[in-house]
Amino acid sequence: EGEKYVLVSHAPDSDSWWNTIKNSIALAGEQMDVEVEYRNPPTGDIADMARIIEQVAASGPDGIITTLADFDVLSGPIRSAVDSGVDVIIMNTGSAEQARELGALMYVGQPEYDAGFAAGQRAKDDGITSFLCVNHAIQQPTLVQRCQGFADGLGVELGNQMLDSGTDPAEIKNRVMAYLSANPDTDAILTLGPLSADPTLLALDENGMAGDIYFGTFDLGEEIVKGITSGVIEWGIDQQPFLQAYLPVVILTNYHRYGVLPGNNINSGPGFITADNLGKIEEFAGEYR
Amino acid sequence: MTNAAQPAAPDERIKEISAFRKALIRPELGGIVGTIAVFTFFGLFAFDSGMFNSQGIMNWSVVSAQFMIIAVGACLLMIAGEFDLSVGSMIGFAGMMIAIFSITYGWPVWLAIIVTFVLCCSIGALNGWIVIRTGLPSFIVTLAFLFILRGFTIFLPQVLERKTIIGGVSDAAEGDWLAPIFGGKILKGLFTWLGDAGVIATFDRGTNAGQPVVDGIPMLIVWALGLIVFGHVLLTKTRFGNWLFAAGGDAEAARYSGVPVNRVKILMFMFTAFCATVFAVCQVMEFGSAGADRGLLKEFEAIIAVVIGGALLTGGYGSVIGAALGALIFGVVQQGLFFAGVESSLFRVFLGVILLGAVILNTYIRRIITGER
Amino acid sequence: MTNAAQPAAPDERIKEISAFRKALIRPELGGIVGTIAVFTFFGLFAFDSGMFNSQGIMNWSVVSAQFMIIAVGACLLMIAGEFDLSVGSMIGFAGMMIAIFSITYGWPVWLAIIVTFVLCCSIGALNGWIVIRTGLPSFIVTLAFLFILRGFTIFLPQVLERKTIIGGVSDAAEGDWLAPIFGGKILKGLFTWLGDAGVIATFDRGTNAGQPVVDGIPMLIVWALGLIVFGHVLLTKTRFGNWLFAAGGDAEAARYSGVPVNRVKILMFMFTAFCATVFAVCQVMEFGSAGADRGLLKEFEAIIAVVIGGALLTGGYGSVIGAALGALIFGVVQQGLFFAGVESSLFRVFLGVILLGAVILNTYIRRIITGER
Amino acid sequence: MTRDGTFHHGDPAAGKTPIIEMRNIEKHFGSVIALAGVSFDVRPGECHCLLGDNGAGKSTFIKVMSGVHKPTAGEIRFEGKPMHFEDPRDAISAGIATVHQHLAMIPLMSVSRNFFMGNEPERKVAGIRFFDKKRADAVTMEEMRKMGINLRGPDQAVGTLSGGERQTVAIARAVHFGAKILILDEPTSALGVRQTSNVLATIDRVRKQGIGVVFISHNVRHALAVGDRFTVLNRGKTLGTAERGGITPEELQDLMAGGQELALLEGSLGGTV
Amino acid sequence: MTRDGTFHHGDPAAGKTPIIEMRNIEKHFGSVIALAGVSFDVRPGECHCLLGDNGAGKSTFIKVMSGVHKPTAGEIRFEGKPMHFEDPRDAISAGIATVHQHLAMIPLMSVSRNFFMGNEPERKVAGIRFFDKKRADAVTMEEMRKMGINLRGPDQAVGTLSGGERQTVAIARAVHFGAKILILDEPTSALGVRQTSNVLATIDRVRKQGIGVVFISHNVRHALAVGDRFTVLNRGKTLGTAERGGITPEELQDLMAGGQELALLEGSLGGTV
Ligand SMILES: Nc1ncnc2c1ncn2[C@@H]1O[C@H](COP(=O)(O)OP(=O)(O)OP(=O)(O)O)[C@@H](O)[C@H]1O
Ligand SMILES: Nc1ncnc2c1ncn2[C@@H]1O[C@H](COP(=O)(O)OP(=O)(O)OP(=O)(O)O)[C@@H](O)[C@H]1O
Ligand SMILES: [Mg+2]
Ligand SMILES: [Mg+2]
Repeated sequence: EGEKYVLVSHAPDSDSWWNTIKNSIALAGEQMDVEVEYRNPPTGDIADMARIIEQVAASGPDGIITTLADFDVLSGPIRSAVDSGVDVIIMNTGSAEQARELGALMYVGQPEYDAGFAAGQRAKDDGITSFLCVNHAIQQPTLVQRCQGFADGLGVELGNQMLDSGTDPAEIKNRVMAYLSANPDTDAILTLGPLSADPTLLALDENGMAGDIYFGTFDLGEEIVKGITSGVIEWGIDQQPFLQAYLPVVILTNYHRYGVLPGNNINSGPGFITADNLGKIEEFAGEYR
Repeated sequence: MTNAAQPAAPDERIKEISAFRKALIRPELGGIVGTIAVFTFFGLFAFDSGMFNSQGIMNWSVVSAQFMIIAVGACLLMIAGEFDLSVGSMIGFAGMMIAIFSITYGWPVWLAIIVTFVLCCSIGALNGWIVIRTGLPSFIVTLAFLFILRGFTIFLPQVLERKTIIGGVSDAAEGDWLAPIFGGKILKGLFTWLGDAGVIATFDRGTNAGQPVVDGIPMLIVWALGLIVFGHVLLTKTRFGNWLFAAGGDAEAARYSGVPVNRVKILMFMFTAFCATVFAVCQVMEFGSAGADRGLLKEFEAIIAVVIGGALLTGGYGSVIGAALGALIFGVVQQGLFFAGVESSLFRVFLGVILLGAVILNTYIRRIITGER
Repeated sequence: MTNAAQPAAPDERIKEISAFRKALIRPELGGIVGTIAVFTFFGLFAFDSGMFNSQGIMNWSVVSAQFMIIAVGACLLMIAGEFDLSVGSMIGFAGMMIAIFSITYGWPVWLAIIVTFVLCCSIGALNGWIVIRTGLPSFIVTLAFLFILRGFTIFLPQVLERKTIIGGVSDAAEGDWLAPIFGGKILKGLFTWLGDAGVIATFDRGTNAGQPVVDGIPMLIVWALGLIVFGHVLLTKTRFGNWLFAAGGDAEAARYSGVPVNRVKILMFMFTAFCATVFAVCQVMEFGSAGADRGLLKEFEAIIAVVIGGALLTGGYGSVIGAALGALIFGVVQQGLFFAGVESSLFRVFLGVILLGAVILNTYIRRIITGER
Repeated sequence: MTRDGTFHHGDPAAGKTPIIEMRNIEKHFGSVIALAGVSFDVRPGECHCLLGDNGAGKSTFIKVMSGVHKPTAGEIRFEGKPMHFEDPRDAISAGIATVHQHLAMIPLMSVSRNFFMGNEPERKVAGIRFFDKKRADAVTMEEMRKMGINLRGPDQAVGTLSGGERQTVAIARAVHFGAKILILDEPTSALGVRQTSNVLATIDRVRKQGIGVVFISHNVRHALAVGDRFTVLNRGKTLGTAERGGITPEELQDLMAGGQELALLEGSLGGTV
Repeated sequence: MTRDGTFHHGDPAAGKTPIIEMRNIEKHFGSVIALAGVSFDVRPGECHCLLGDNGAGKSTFIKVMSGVHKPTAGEIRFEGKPMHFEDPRDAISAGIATVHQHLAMIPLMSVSRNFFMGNEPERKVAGIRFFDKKRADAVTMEEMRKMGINLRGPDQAVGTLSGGERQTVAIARAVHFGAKILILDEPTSALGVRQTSNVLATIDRVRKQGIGVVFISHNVRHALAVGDRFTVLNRGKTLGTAERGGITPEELQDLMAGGQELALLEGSLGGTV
């Protein structure tokens, strides 16, 4: 009773997608009656994240749930956490192999590059040959991997099809519009989360390309769900962040209390959400979905 | 002796300066030259990219107008000898407060907007008060508020709504009397007419087919122009404007001459906060949502625009028109790079180079024309 | 007349100041008081959180050492009257260049490190040269380089390797003679002995089972201490140190007295770049990879540490020891907030409040003790 | 050196009640005691000279008078009533105009903006009050011409004037606005021969209008040329006040030097420096 | 007023070759012509006074001499050889020490650090050269005592000194390092009686050591007390050089005022201001 688990992510604190993680870990903490904490490097600097993991290990929790945004940087701190007796579960980014290599209990999540690659293949099947990837945090490796994966899935060069959009919605909107009017033969748009998807929706609305251009996005949010419903967005890639945070807490608690542990890694995604399989998603988008 | 007056004699020690050159000696000059240079450049290299059709013009106008709104505040504050690094966080904070008041607490939108204005201006005043009372540099004080306000912007929605983006403000603002003043468009009729008349293009596909591609002037632009006119008149045509120059030029000397320096500076911190709030309200009304990451790095963009516009970072010199031109240059360059199809990851490199180029050009032109060197 | 000397008489117009109070009048004072305050605070509120076990101590020591490395550079530059906003981008850029040289181009790691040092110091010199030549404020010039360097840090790996993280430097550095000077650890024997003696905890499972949780002092800390000693001696014990104070106190007056102000300033820009590169190399060697996101906002953290440490933002006053204490305070507070279990989204709020508190405390203590007010 | 000038030196000031009276003013800066009890008054129409060595506390004293510093102890009576100046604005609106020793002008601002700083003339247009630039420019040009300085234009930045010209602008401004008391802190120290005689003439003219002038100087000759009374400060204390005619230049100079022996050069300077 | 002092004024300087010779120096700042062809020389052991009204160009001229400004036209010969000063460091190492009118000291730095700024004494420890603080402190205290100023300690910040005390530090510094030529730009304008006589005595002492002194002043009396030759600048041009004894104070003052009519006050000031 009262075990302490800490979740460490690589996201800067402005990234709204991680909100779902915070909510679900809190929910899991409440349900399992354990103490949970969420930690992240304020600017998204992964080297700072390594320090946070070291710090968490020093504070002696029962378990650490962490993303593995850069194996080189994080493997050291995670390994010494494991060695000093803290159980670790890798979530979100990373892979099953890497988790095993570090001595983590398991991996829950969806590798970013692979998800991008799958989306690219899907788009290729839909006849897409060129695209615009709206990247709102270009300095973050995981987001670049999504664009890169998508390009590789399509079988085209990424080149300058990735747009450094910044985080200001008006600028995102206007840059997307500028890009599209300068490159009118763009087939598809890929956004990497609600942050870039919401203004992009408005941009398409304004230049009249809404519903006309092939639009896919990572992750969910209120506006994205509306977009999918109205048919502007073709699909959203859902990696079900809820599970990525909720399951590790539940698994760790039960492991510590009763010694039970699932034998396999868990893939929480990728799942393609389309207008056909919305449902509950609408209700909880941005909160638990 | 009651009269020591001597007739004014022409000074043989001054070389002649032509009237034209004299007319050019003004802080706006660099901005004017820069504007011409930028438009020439993109006119040559991105003319057929759509940058100068009606939609393209609207595109960079909106971005520039955003910069202008915060640049006016930053400019007056900088002339008064201080600066404010919390502008960006203030934008995020103000937007979030409107969303929280109107969505979480369900207040009518007009009330949410007014309360937010009062709140943010108070925070601006607090900023100024701390700077005045402690004598600390405004860099440090407002840096602290950069963190504090951003922290609250992340923390509050998280606690209250369990999200970091609060949406639905558009729906709540439906029928509100104050919201359209920030989020609406004007001259819609004119643009529809222009579209029908074929002067501006109309959409030929999608949901808006047949409507003009530009359907009105966003209030954002109106606010930008309004603030520029207000700031310009305040600075150059009123007693208060003289106090601004004096407070920034030499606060001690101004104080000794009876200028209420403290009041002037605090008011300018409040005005900067006001401008940031205008920015935030326009944004929230246009996009219908507030996010914890809004306004990141905006403080730098404001300072850049002001400096490109010819103001001195150390205070006491500058012009609102210059700052507005600086904002225009900055906006046009930023959007123009996309129209011109510059490799996206090189974007920041270009931005830095152009910033540096603009400021150096500015300084040199001023020196050449004033004959300083 | 050859001798106008008069015997030194005690001045009746000076009230007595105790020798103790006199000894306290030094720029480090605020830093010393702050350090005591911070340790007292966390000693009371986070003592049993693991913050003061060997692993915890190492944790905040390493973070503080990081801050110290860049704070020393920023401190000397600030005393010389300039500042550098490109430190953070320089860290990212330097790390990326090492990775590119050693991985993409396959150079030996020592060569990559040396070339990177040369490259970064040249960029620092360029920064300084532009500031000196154009007379622009360093705020603007280095802001431009903030964008430019970050842009290259994103662009280069993107073009060369199609990723924004380049890994594998650890493997490449295996057996290199220069790499351990940045990424290694010293006193390993001592710590093994301490672990065996049970003074510090040991790992209880895994490949390292039985070894001490802290197995040596990272070179990062050694570099930090080395740079502090170097900076302190340079500033207070050499002719060059006097020139630093002079250049920052009043560049014109210094120049008139024959101080080579331009050279001093450019050298300090280079030293700041050197410190940023040390930071980057230590980081790359420790973690084995370089990413485009490294060093974000580090320029502010450096400036904050220096200002907490009692230096004047306007130049001419400050101390390296103070800056180091400022870095220690900043590091302990940042990590301590985690140990104390502060809600993560409130982290920035605390950071801002503590920054403001520290600086105000600092100023007031100085005033009280010097009797300025 | 003549000891009595060609001026009519107003009525002997003794008969009039002082405009301002300062009693036992003390001012401490932390551990430094800058003023240790100084009493001083100014009567209408007189020029009261404040003399003293470097660091005697002259500037500190007149800063107390002009509201820049609050006295640590002591009493200020203005026109008979006790008075507390919270800041320079209060003193200015009470009618005390000051030209400070160093902080006179703002270099980046134009002459006319500097001239009217804190006292800008206004003009109503549609109910809104605007800065009346036209009037400000005209007045500035006129006043500067009176002081013998030909500006290139009212828009010329003060930073482009020479030190002496700046000092003259500051004095012209104070004279223009000086209501009851005009304080000049070493106005002539940076001035050339011509400007100096202009300033001294201006002091005389102002005094004749019934304004009380406080004139600080190191130069005994300047002081004696226009002063009606002379107060000497030494190390924060007053050594007493002398009436015009009641003291010789040599005595005055000895007082200023605090009675200490001067360097041997003295002889060659003919007694007064 | 005595026209001839009690000093021995060195040999008549005419016989010696000048240390520095400036010929037809011109200096333009943008559209302002500050110097329009000035010639000037300094011989060893003489005090050459440079006089002139505000804005005459005195400071600009000596800035050219001390390497701060490069002349727009004209020739500088130092000890017979043509010389180009790239910056003040060159001039200082050639042996020209200057006390500038305004920018003398750095307020935040201690007196002894200011005193040795740019000329720090060094001491080798283990092959590394360190700033010899002990010597710097001792020398500073000694030199300041010689000038009649008692410091609280060598670590006292210059910002806590009064204006006159600062000026004295600057002069003491220049005297201490002045190798061949010592330039003083209005050193006495902010000084009280005692400090002034100290400075004048110092000039005399320095001159006796064979150093050439350039002394700028507005004060005819100060100039006449120590000067051997007098050059008057007016509006960027020189009005000629007079030898000691070849000119009366009244003539000198007329020259300085540029021959223009002085304000009426003149009479009361006994001819010299
Ligand atoms: N703000 C201050 N803080 C500390 N000490 C001060 C301050 N202002 C003045 N002093 C000290 O008070 C004393 C008197 O200074 P003040 O400027 O009044 O002299 P003064 O008579 O005007 O001299 P001068 O003729 O050189 O202008 C000096 O010792 C000075 O150092
Ligand atoms: N850097 C500069 N830029 C432009 N004009 C200058 C500059 N320096 C000096 N001047 C001008 O040159 C002229 C001579 O100035 P200078 O300072 O040499 O006079 P001065 O004889 O020293 O006067 P003062 O007795 O008031 O000190 C003045 O008109 C001044 O405005
Ligand atoms: Mg004074
Ligand atoms: Mg001068």
